[in-house]
Amino acid sequence: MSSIIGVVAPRLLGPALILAAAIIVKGYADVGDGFSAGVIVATALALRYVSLGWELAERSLPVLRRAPQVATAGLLIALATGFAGPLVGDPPFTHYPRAGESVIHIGTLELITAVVFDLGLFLFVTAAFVVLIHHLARLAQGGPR
Amino acid sequence: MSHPTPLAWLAVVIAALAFGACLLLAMSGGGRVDIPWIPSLGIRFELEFDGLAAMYALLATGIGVAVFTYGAGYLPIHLHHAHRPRDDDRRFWPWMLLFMAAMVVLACAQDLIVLFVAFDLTAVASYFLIGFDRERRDARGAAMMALLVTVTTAVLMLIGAVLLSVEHGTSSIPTLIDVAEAGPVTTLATLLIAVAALAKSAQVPLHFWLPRAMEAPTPVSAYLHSAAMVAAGVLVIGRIHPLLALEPMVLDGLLVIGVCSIVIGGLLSLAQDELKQVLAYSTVSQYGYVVVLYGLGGPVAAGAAAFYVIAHAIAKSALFMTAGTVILATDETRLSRLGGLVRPMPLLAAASGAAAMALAALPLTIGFFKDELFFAAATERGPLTGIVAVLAAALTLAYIGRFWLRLFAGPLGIEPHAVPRLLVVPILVLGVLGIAGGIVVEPFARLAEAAASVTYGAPVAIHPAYHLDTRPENLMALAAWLVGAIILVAAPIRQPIVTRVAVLGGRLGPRRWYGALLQGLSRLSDAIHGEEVRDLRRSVAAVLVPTGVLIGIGFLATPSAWDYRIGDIGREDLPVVVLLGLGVGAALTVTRDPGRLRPVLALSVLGFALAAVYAVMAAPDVALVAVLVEAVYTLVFVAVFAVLPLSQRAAASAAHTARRRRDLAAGVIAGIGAFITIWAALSREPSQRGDALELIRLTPQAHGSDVVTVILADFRGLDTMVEITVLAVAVVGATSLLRRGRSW
Amino acid sequence: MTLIYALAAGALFGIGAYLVMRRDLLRVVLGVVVISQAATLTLMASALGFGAAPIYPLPSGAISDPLSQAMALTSVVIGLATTALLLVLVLRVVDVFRSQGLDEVAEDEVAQEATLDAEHALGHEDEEAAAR
Amino acid sequence: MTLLSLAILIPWAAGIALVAVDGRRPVVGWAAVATLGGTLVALVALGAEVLTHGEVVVTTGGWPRGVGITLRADAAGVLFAVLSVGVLLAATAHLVMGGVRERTFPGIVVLLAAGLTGLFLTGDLFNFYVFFELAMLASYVLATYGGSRRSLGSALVFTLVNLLGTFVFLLSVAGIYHVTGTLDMAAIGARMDAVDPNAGILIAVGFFVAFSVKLGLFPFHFWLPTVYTGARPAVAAILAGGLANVGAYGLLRFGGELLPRELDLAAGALVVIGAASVLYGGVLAISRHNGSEMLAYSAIGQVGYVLVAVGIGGPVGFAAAVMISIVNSLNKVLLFLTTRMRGAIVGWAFLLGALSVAGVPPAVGFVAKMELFRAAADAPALLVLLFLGSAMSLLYAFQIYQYDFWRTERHGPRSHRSQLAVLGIVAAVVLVAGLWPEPLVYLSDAAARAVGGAAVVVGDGTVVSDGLPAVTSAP
Repeated sequence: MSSIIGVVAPRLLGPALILAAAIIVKGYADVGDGFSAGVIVATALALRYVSLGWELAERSLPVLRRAPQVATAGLLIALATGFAGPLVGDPPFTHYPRAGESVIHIGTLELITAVVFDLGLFLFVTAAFVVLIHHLARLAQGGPR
Repeated sequence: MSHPTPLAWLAVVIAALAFGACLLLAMSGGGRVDIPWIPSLGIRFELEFDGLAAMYALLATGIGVAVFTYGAGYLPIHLHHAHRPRDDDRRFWPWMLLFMAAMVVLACAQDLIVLFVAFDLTAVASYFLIGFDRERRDARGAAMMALLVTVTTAVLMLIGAVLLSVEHGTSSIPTLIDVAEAGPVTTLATLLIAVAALAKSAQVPLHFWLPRAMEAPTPVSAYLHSAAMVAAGVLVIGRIHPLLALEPMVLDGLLVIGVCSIVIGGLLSLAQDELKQVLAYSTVSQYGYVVVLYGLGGPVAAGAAAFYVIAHAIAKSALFMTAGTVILATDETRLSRLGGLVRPMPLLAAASGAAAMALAALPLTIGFFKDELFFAAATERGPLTGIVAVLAAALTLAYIGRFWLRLFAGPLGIEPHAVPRLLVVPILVLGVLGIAGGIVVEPFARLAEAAASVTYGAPVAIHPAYHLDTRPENLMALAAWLVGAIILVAAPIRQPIVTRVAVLGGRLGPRRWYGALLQGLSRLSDAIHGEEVRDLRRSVAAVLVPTGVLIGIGFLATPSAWDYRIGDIGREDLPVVVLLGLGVGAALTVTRDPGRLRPVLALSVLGFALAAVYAVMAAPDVALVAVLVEAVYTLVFVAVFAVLPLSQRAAASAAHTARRRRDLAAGVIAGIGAFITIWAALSREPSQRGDALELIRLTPQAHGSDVVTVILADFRGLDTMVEITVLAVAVVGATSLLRRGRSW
Repeated sequence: MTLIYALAAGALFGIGAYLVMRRDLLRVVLGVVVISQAATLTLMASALGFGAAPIYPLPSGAISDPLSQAMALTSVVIGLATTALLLVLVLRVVDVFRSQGLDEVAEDEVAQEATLDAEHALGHEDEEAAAR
Repeated sequence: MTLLSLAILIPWAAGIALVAVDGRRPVVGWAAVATLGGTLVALVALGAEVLTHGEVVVTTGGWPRGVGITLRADAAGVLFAVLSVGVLLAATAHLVMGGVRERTFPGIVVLLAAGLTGLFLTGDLFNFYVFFELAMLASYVLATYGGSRRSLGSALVFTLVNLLGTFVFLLSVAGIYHVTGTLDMAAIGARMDAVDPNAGILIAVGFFVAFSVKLGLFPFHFWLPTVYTGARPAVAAILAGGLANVGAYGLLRFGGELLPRELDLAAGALVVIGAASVLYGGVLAISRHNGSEMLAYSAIGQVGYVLVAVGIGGPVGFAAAVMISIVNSLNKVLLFLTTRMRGAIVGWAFLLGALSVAGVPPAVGFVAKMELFRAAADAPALLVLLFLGSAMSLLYAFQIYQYDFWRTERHGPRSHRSQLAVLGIVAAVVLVAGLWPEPLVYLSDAAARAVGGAAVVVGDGTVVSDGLPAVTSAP
């Protein structure tokens, strides 16, 4: 069982990222949002922690170390998207283009600010879970306090 | 050592200025201040320097000048004796001044709320003054008692004031007097105010704080407990007397309480050995006179009451100061050890003799007239009150005679040391004033008349004078002196009786009840607290069970259409039913299984079953997230629980079983409560179409197709933003718990 | 179905409540998870309509209520956040108290309360007595 | 509208930024104080706008009401927001001056402010819930600070009990949504009349329990004494003076605006529970031997008054409830901050607080007591209760004053001058509000009107007032 995880887990990250990208890109059109995308990526990462141990998992992916900053950035991006409206006299959480205005499409990706919001959400959720997993893994696997 | 401090002089100067200002105001016919204070409630800061205000303000400031001067000399010695620094008087003079100011405002207040504020301010100031020797346990206790009794009863005054203002739409006293008519609310309200006033004036049965308050330094007693604090009570009665008079029963009540106070105060005064205690009980008794007079009602009594307050204030503060001087000079507080001081301290003896004579109502003192007016008012009511009045006057003569004679007559008890002149001069001034009032009574009578006119609500005229005839007042005075002299002389018979009364009072008296009440409260508090700490603090059930009970009550007690629906269960619902059953079953195993891993797995069965339910309910978004979240839960719990050892304690004890049963019961109650609430809500359909339809309709305008996603990111994006902030806080909290806030 | 949903949610709430009251702290965390599931289920059940998924193009028949789904989603995430915090808190308590029972924590509390109280009790009671 | 957005955005954005940096650095602490100050300014400006031009309403995304989330600033919401943020500001400043020891404290406290402002300024039920959770989570984290065994243990119970409370709340939210089909508070208020009272009352019980737990009403208070005594003084001040407002506000908002009929039905029960709380808290506070514990029980007793006032209802009752909440907040901040301080002014501050708790002039407490008497003027039994309550509060407050301050001076080095200054400012507010109570009375009245003014509903449940756009059906 654990050997299966050991083999599969490190290889899950790629597909998970692609899945997440798909979920965000198709945006409003179908099931799933930034949150689910984030959790999917985070779960894949969590499996790496389980299989490799926290130290190895982090050494193999140094970018993880940036998780707290990414989380903060994600939150601030989402918040900025939400409160951009009041800057130009619109209510908070006004998304642009506004209701009824036409939208530029790039494939299925619609260029609307809601997507930016979703992206911030995704970044935050992924990173926040990573931080949480990092700490729990250290604790469970006896990392230095 | 005995030089007054600059602060003391400053206080004296301020008092003198205040007295001068009051005198000017009184002579110029008064003045008024009327500014909006709490307009939303129609409360105005309304002060008027009318007759009543003039009298009490002059007393408060005038006696204040004398007492402050005395205190300027007294306090340095007092502090020196207690080995305290001289500048500790900064804890004294500000409070004295605040007290005086509050007293003047109280005298002038024309609004019940303002009256209450000033009334309470005097109580707060008195707390600090009585507890001035705060290193002494008894002084602190006495201060606390005075505060508790007077402030607690003052709450009644506030209640009364509010009741009156709600009933009549105003709290302005003159307006109230105009509009109020007899009625249950008015009676109750005035009664409450009267109780507060009586407690402040140390009337039976709430008198017990006053003798204890003698722990205060003497200037405090001389000021607060003769002319200021205790006078505040009768001042209030005098102020709202027309309202009290609406209901004759209230006046009769005053009469009874006043008589009780006279008798009990008088008898107990005779029983005391400590100088200041004699005077304290005498104050109880003396204010009983005033209360009796207010209880009698009518113009004569109103005049007499006002005059009585003046005469008593002058005499009593002089006597208190005498006691203080004697105590400082001899370091002795007991009458039985003292005596014969007339030779070493002739001036003091003379001055206090004058004051004592005034209090005892002997001719050629202002006191004579107070009793003359008192007798006149009493006989007006009937023979019974007349007899009581004579007995009261006799008692006064007896105890004050005992006090003075024991101090100054007879063989020398203790040789006094020399005292600064400041400790004698103020007494002398007041003694002279007492005699002067006995010769030229006019100014005092006018003052009293003006005050009484306010109390009575119509002009009052009093004519105190010496009449060498056999009018009832004179005969009564003679009788009083005679009886008083007999009581004074018959010490061997008198003393056992009054001692027994005192012992009985100590055993059954209100102070005992008061103490028992406090102790009982304290014990009750400790008992409940112990219970709470032992059993309830950690118990979550303590929240769930009351909730369940409330829901039960709500369920049973509400009028209802009893519209609980079972709902249709079609064939297509079967998967949902099965899945829900599976989930609940899995959850149930969690409760039974003592292990670690299996409960976690059972939990994930529950989670995935519910996710499947959501999928069947056509909620793909929820199902997706539920699956993901469930995966996270399972992962985390497995990882974390695996490294934790099982609880070591064996789980077989009887207490454990009982506990388990209790938890089970609480869980069942919580479950049933939740079930009823949810069922009740789900059984009702909304009265209007839901906003959801509008959300669905507008989704294309938000450039989307999945309504749920659009809601999360657009319509209700704010919710989502808060939600992820919640997650952020949770993560931050976790890092702060695990790594002291280090984020990585 | 109304009754079924209510029964299931009520049962989950009761089970969760029972678990929360257990002395084993880790079971307490599981209890909170169960209760949060009960809440989510209730939110889903409180939907005003059941039918097809609310995704355009809409079918002609009944449509499931999207608002209750959105609420359920939010509450799932919040439940996750609170559970995470609670779990960490429990881990800390287990670490600090060297015990996994709420009882031990409570006993500790009683003992601390007693020492804290003893410091002042005498002086305080004397002070109270003075006021009588 | 901009002010409304700003009031929510300032603490939110700053809070996110602040949790990411090391809060033990003084500059971060001061940034938190500045943020709270800025929020307070925005709120006060918003309040001025509300008082002069009426309530400010904005719907997120500019969608119709019921589709977007309604944010709404009315007198009640802004008043409570100002109060809570003010309390947080004072306590945070106090703590920052003494030196912050936890990295995350400034950020968390600012996020708490964001949660509180949000929940006071929202007009949407579910949005209220999420902001509520934000505030609660921040307070759970706050409660764990200190790191001692005692504070950890108490934080655990605090978290557990309040979690249960919020879940119960959530169940009621679901119930409300099902029976009214909307989450907009004003619309709920209008539509609840058509709902069978039996369902309504059960839902109302859920809300009541959630807010009672927050307030620490008897018998939902068991978590409270340990937490208030275990936490650091500033944190206790934040919990008692800031967070507890949620309970009071919730009772008023939900009772007055959302569920007025249920409030009417349950009025008697509320009064009884409130009375029990007053007596229980009062009795237990007597004979407690340390200041924090006395304050904790006193808090239980004092919130009983809020409930009694809400139970009495009507403009006068609500105004009294608002007033008591305000006064409670001020008292608790003042008194909790004094618990571990030394210096001459500390005794004075405690004295003022004690007078205020006991309802003795010149401290502001007496105004609240007077309002309460006004509300209860028709009910002699309540007057007796209030009398007993205030007698007990005088007793316990002065017992501690006498033991802790009057008997001896506190020994040891004097507290930091700037901390004393914070204390002095709070004390001055308590005193000035007592000497000139008009603003407070006026604001309480305005707030009471705001929560008491539910939409008018005619027979068939059609909304005729409050400007809610008519609900049109889907195509």
